[in-house]
Amino acid sequence: MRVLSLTLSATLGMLAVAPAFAEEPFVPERLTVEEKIKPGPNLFVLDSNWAGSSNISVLSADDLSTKGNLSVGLVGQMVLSSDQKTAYTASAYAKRIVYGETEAVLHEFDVDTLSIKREIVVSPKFAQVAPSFNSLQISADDRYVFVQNATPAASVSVVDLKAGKQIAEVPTPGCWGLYPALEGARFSSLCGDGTITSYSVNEDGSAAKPVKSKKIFDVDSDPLFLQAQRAGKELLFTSYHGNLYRVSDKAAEVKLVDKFSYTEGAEGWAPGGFQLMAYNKANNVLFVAMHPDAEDGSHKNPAEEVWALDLKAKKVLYRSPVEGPVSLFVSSGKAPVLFALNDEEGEVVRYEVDPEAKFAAKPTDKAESLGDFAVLLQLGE
Amino acid sequence: MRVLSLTLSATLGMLAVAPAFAEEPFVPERLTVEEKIKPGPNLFVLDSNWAGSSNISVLSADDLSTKGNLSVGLVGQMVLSSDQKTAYTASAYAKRIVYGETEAVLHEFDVDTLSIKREIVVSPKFAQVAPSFNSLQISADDRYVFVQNATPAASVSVVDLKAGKQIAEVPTPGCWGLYPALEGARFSSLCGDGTITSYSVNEDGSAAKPVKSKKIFDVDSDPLFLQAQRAGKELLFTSYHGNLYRVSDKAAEVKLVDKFSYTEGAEGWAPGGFQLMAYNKANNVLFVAMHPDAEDGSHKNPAEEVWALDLKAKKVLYRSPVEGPVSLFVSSGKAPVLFALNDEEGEVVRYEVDPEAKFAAKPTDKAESLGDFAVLLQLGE
Amino acid sequence: MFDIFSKLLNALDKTAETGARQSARRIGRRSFIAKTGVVLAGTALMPVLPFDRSLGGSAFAGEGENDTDCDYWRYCALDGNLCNTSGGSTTSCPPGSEASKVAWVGTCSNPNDGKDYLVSYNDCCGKATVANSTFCFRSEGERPGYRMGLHNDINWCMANKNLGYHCTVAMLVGLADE
Amino acid sequence: MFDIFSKLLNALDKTAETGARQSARRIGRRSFIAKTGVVLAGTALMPVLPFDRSLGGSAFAGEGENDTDCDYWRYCALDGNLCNTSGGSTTSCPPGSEASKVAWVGTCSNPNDGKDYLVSYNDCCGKATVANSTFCFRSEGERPGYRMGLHNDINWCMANKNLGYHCTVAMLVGLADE
Repeated sequence: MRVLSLTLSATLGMLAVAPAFAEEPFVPERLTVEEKIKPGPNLFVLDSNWAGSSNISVLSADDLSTKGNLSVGLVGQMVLSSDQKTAYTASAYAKRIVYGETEAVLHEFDVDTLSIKREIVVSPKFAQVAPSFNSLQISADDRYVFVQNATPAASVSVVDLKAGKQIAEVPTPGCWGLYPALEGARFSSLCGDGTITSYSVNEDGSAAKPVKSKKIFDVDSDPLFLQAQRAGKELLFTSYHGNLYRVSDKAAEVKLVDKFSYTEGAEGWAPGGFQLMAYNKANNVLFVAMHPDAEDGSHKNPAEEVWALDLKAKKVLYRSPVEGPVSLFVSSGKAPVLFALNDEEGEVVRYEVDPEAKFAAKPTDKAESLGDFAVLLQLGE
Repeated sequence: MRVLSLTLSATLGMLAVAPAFAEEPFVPERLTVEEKIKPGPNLFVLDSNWAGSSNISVLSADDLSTKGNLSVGLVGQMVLSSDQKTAYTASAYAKRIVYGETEAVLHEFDVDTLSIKREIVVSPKFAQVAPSFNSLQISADDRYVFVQNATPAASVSVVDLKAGKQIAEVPTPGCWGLYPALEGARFSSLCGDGTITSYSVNEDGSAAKPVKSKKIFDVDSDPLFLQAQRAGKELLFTSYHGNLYRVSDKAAEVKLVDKFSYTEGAEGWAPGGFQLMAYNKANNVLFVAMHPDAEDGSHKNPAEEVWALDLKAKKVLYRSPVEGPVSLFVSSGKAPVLFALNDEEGEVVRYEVDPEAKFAAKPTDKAESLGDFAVLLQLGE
Repeated sequence: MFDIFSKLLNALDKTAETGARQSARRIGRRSFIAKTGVVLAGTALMPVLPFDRSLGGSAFAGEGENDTDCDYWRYCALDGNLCNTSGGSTTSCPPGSEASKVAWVGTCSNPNDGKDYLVSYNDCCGKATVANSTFCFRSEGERPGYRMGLHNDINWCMANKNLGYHCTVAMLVGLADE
Repeated sequence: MFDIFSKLLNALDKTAETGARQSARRIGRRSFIAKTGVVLAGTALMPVLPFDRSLGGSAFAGEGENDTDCDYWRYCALDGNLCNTSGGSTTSCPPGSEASKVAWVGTCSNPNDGKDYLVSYNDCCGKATVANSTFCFRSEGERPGYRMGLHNDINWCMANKNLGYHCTVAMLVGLADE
């Protein structure tokens, strides 16, 4: 550095020939780094990359303007802490990106500064799946993070955030998906025999004996989508065929509380997509991404309508037309704001929903070019 | 594995209930891996990725059908051995793809099998530049690979392929671009003062004193593009303004042999792009990517025409219309085949050139979707 | 046929209970599929049914069918880039890539003989996808990960050493028991 | 002004001769730019010329000009994604990214005062680009790497520890000596 400074001074000295005749000197601009993102609610859109950095766009939930991003590894997953100030991601890093030894990493990000607080290496069995709401979850008390693994045998890595490390790998044979309980280090998982199994982990990493429910759904005739929504003390699932399952995970043995069809009388319509349900707590209304001409294999089709279901009355309140989303998210308040993500176009549309108009959704903003494989949306209100 | 096999056998045993009534049994198909790519000349199209795996598509030079690909690290560069059976790439791998400690790697690929033969770690000073023909080169005897570095101070890593490791880093202050000499571990580089400097390295990694040429070009008034073409014992360069420089690097002191304008009388036309020249040896014809309405800053504009220059007569033979390429490559034979790459569309077009028709280029095939940042083409005949 | 697979898959998953930490990564669905195919053919379980040899080499493709088109019948549950547009074929991985050790399975109806075939979708691994390869996304009979062997949203290079997803092949490994 | 820069850049490059192996990575073009700016302003070298303060905070932007548009005058040699569409501003890196230690320079004409300004294009580093940020590609006065300080085809995060390219800012650091 010294060599350079001296050389520069000498060089500049030689050049110092221009006369000074300024009244106000020109003040060079200085480069700074923004400390924080703009305030207000955030919308996170995760674009999965299988040969490079997965990218999470952070948008303003008010107008979909860009606030910044998070860069993680291959096939990223994401979940927010309960106060939505911390984001956790799981992703994979191979030595040569697409070959060589792979590390799976849990990142802890501070949302306000979009910066990495911690990196915790987890089991390389980390499942490389399409971005999925229920593949990475956090316990109700924010202490444990659950990471879905597959080898293809299913298991779950349990990370103790207090200890800053993975404390257990819980085998979950034949079961898939992570549904944290309302308290403690407990989660449930959907099983291939139509049951739901509860797992819980102790502070020392030991696991309690799994508790299997009675058969809740039929995997062949009425399979459930993986995604669930938490509705108070219960979990909401939907089947491929438009049956809503209300399940209680209050006790270790999960129980089916209620089940009803919301597609009866709507010939050919079925739910579809990835993150296809969005539950609005304040109004007890569930939004579901729906497509027509349903058939075997159409369960990931983009939606042509979003249906607003009144969960108390168990009926469809309104069918709003939408532009091909596969994933939804809705705010929790009395005047819901709905976000719908179209993965083919990498577009997210913001809708304002009018509770006085049967929860019809009206588009207000659109953000484009959010990625090629963006199917995960999260809102930090 | 034993547990599984036993379990499977038991399971299958239980299921063995269907009667056998077949005349010819169904023979399950088996998965294999192709050993070699299809024969024939190859066209390599390098798509640079700055946050993931850079990708080299390997196409048939006959019909642009896909033969396979090579996957390397960030901001890849590529060069072929003189027999075109081995491809060398340089690229970067950071621990967390876009952050963390970076390794730069020289890969040696067997072209026939598209598989990695060796990986040689080189200096992390490896320059992360747009794919550039003269940023990674190989010595005439195929023994040394030269890798362009920048910190931003320029230097060159010299890899001895016999030793299988980097043996030297040659400082090349103020100079850029790699132009291997006709023999030995020698290369030249273009310098910011308008000279061309020759560097040579000994087997033990020591470097000879660099030999600077006289001033050959004016960096301000007639800057040279980085790309050169080897024409026999000389190197061809073009300036932004359409002057062709013929340079001899036979002796250690590089000399300007000839210089002429090929744009005189063609108001507003100028060369532009990345790999904007392609020299056909058999006919001593140079193809240049040309755009109209040239102005300061237009030197990377996509071409609207490719001009065929007769280097002996120093005149333009034909101006063929093209679809916006920034990079060209041409075969070496009497009936030239020209390839033109449009980076915005990721499209390569194959042209047959008719020597009887003043080297007019006629499109025969097109391959699409070859990447977002594909500006490097190489032909293995 | 889901029942058969659920049993097989449960058998697979059972190993997780006894040795998830050390052994699960080495459990190959490729060997599972191979075994299934062999056992099924050898013991005349399911797939030993006649098919018309007169169709010759293209026994499973009808006239005018294009196996580089996503509509091709074998691709009824394929989510991925076709290997036959990546330098390989419908049943072979491109040069320089590796076959996945595990796979998912679809049950697709062949319009040429009216039969339902079990199709093993293996991924080829260790390279990025080929830039202009054809991406297909069909999900007939597809299920979430609780029926892992029918799940197509996951990288089936998962049991290989090199995890990069390159492309997907579609092999006929049996006839479905209807 | 190319002469000035060529001298400065040669001075920079000289260090490579004496200590390329160990020290070159630590030579910051950022500190070079900062020093240049300070020295120039402090010793009344070049950029100490009057400009119209009445334009206030937007002294360098005219009415109706849009600094998220590639046509904006400061971007005359910018090749990259605009930081002001990535969560930062025209002169600030987005949260969570790092400023590059080195930069390239353009000379752009401000249509509002008719003057030519030296613009430092710094990259922000350590993250991938923002998916829907605006990519600009202009090359006025741009030169290949033999005039490194004018070269825009290279990742200017090169002297940072974290090399990932995130976005590019455009700072006015001086007035060009015409």
